[in-house]
Amino acid sequence: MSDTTEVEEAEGGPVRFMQQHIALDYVMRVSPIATRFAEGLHRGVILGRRCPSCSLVFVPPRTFCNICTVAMGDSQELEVTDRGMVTAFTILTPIQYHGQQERQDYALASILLDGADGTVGQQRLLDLPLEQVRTGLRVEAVWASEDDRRGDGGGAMGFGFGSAITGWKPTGEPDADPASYAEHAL
Amino acid sequence: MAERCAVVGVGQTHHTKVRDDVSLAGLLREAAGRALEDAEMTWSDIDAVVIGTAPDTFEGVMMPELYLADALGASGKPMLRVHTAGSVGGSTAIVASNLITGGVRKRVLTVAFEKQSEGDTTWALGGGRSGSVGAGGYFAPHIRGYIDRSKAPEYVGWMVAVKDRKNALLNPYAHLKVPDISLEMVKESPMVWDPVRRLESCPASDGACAMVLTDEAGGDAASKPAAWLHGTAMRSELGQFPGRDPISPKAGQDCAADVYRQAGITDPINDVDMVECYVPFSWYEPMWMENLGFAALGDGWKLTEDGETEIGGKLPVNCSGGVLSSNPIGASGMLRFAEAAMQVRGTAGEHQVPDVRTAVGHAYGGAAQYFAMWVLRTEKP
Amino acid sequence: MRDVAVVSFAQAPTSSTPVSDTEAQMLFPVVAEAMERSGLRRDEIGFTCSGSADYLAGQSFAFVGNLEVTGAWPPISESHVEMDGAWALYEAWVHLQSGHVDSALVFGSGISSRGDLREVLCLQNDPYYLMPLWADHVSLAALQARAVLDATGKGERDLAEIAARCRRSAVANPFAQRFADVTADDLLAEPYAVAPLRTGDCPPVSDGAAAVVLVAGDRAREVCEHPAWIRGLDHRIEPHYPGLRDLTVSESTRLAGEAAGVGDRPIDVAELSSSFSHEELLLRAALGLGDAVDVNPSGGPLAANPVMATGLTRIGEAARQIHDGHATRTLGHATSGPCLQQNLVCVLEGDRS
Amino acid sequence: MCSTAAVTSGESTYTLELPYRRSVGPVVGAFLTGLRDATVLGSRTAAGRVIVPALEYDPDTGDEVSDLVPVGSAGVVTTWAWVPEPLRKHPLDRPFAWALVQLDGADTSLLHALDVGSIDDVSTGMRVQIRWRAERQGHMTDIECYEPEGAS
Repeated sequence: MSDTTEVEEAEGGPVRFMQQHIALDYVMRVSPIATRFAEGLHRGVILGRRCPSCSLVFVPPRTFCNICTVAMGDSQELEVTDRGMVTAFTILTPIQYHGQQERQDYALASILLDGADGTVGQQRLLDLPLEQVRTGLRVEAVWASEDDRRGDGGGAMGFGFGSAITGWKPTGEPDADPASYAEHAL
Repeated sequence: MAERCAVVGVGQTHHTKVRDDVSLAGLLREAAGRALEDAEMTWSDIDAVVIGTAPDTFEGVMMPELYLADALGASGKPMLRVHTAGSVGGSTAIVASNLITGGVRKRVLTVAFEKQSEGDTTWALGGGRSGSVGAGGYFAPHIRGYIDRSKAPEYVGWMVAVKDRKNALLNPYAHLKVPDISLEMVKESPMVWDPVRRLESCPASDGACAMVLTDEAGGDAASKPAAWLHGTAMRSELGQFPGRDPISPKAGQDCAADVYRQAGITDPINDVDMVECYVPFSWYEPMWMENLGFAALGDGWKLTEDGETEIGGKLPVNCSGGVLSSNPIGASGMLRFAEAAMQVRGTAGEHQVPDVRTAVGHAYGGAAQYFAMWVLRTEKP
Repeated sequence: MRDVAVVSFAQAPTSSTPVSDTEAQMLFPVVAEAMERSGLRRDEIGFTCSGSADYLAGQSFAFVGNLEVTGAWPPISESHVEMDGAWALYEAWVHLQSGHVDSALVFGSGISSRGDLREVLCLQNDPYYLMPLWADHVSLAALQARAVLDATGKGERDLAEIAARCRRSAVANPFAQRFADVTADDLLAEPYAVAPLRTGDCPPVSDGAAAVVLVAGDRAREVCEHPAWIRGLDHRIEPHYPGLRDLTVSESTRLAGEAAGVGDRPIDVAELSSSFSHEELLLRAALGLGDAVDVNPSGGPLAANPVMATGLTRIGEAARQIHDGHATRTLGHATSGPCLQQNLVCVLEGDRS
Repeated sequence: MCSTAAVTSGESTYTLELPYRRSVGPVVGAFLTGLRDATVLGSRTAAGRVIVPALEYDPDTGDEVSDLVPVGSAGVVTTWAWVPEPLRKHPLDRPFAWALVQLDGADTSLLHALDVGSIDDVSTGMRVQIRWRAERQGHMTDIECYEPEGAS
């Protein structure tokens, strides 16, 4: 709240600004599917669902296939591995803003898990110099200790790995063939 | 289209980082007042108001059209509020035009705005969480994908930045002006979201844009030239699914194909005289050139490299300086649509392209998943 | 104007136990049901339009998540209003008027229970004069209620009679959230929320969604036995600040109702977005609805108030009366903003035999 | 900022929180400056209506208005509502009334809290006055509340 407003006011000039602090509390009730996914993460397992119509495997799982608009229930559930490949990435210099906790450059990647058909975006890459980040890189999940493996409540856009997976590190395998991720530019 | 529609008034604010001399209402009224003046109309001539803005969290006012109703002379009139993410300014103009083409209203004022300085857009884009990557962080992988796919030389992105920043010097309303802009400067500017450099990125702006749209009688009666509407299209696609191509999204291709079909455009590069498209990061110029059918897939960057997208080139792109120079997010799409109108009407001043008969306005938003376009001409459809 | 009909309607059951699903999860079965009832395939839908609000979801761009339920692949022609779904219906109807397309899917949704609605809706107020006071929507409604009671000579019992009737009507509505065989005396025993409004005069906090399919021309008769034709549709807004307005009337409702031709012939059933008891008095007067008009047989917003879907639900309920052959001329109403600032009126008619 | 607590018992809570710094422009600015000086300003429209609080436009026509005039700091309650249980963000932390008050010389009514002991102490048509806050900064809350005329 240290800005020109108070100075100007102290001088008795015209009021030009109004400070307003808006804080609204929200309670997100975690949906059954997110709870089930979080329970899987706690056990170190990544769950997905296969669309009964188009057979695509969605991770995190969804209650309906957004392409076919058909429901996907518990019977469509399956486990996928915690390994995959980087299909897209960026290296960020964090912009500083109210509430930002990032300070250092870091890499975020989209990861296509083996056995899944869609990528998981905005994943942190670990244990690798930033200049070596590349598409096709084979990675595996770095799991948090069991006590720290919590899912998240998600929001309008869905839910993710929460605190269960802290990031992804190289497996040391040879890079994936570009053709294998050509359809996963996201 | 059932009824013809004409753009007879265009107005915008001076876009800057902080418009700290006006209230929210004052910002919109500045643009709307100029559009009315340009149309030689007053508030009472207007039948309906359509406004658009990006997320309400940017200004911290929920559904601000309620507070802004009487500020825009809408008392006793219909008022609509559109929100389609970054494409909203374009979608808003299209909704306004539908009121005319549908024969529902005769004179419509449409306004789009953003006052980014009131709050914190990076924060708001991140849903209020730490670690928000901002729009640049989201789109950077798509841009990298385009460069990898097209084998475009690195300097093409710098060239777009230089061209748009030079165009901005011709536009009195533009926000970011870098008088001595050069390839070297762009190249030396810091990398923000690899491969996007600072000078290849859009600023955050306060600003508003407004237009007055009328039916055929209104267009005929206007004392200044009218820009006649020949087509509008909106397309949306899912943000993420297996097999999606976010680099040249099908929604963008379909949107262009639809609007060209309406306007009878069969050979876009030759049939269109200028295009104002939504380029928040330099590489989106070649990406959209391909997506909108002005170049074959993989060849968009050659238009830029050959100077064809400059004023005086084969297809001038973003003569106003574009989103790279002014980015009041909610208004950015409408500014594209308005620039197309100004070019057709011959009112673009120093950034006027000579003899524009057909102009295209374009906006996109979300995860490159929302698209809005229109085609304007000097001649009636 | 081009003939356009509501051919199907679906809504989510509202509940006092907030749903745990995301908005999209809540919408999915509703949209699927409206589509199924319309008999149209997804690829036959020419335009899709939705209404929702980021601040209800507590997230910027929340509506983007709702696009998922449309199966927007291949891409669709689509738009969104940050308004009640009733205005999405208006935008779709306008789009159909231009002749580009012949059918439209419309939906509205909101999860009000996520935040404190009385705080969240304060952000609708002008940022300089009202917002700093946190003058919540119940308080503002109560100011209007007092003005109405003062002007009409009616009393709190009259309000309770309205609320009790809505609660009783809602017993027959499987989608209602608050329903009971209550009397005005029962409700007069409840405490004030903000006087003169008692808790029973105020709507419940509801999560919900509604979806409607519109079809133009003869095709509507092919897919629907009793299409509900939109014979009049208009909306108007008034100055924002309540102290600028005559709160004893709803001028924007009157203007919209006149433009929609409400008074041309008798209305059988009116579904009004009267979230607070006194608003029914204002709206009846503004629309010229006499005692013969059946108002809110669904129970109305006092039985379930899924903000951002409440208005579209009213139009859907009004259409359903025609689909079911119970009425020939009905009215759906939607409102937005403090003290009925903005109002939409939709007049629906069945085919005359 | 927004802090997402860990998921516990099927719920996660978060606070959507951000400071805004609003530029108020010449007319809202003049009104707020007036409040700091313990004066209420109205805007006089071309039709002669005095709008309080001042707006930079005529709410009926949209026409620009720049003629600002002071109005009284006392007036008449045009309508009111009684809040038996204030919300945490309301201006007063004890039961109070909201009141729309037509200040002397104004043609419209200004909303604020009215500090009275009980619902029986408030009525339409009663005269009230502004209770100014001692420390004023150019904000709507420079008006602490209304109080019955002649109080304090």
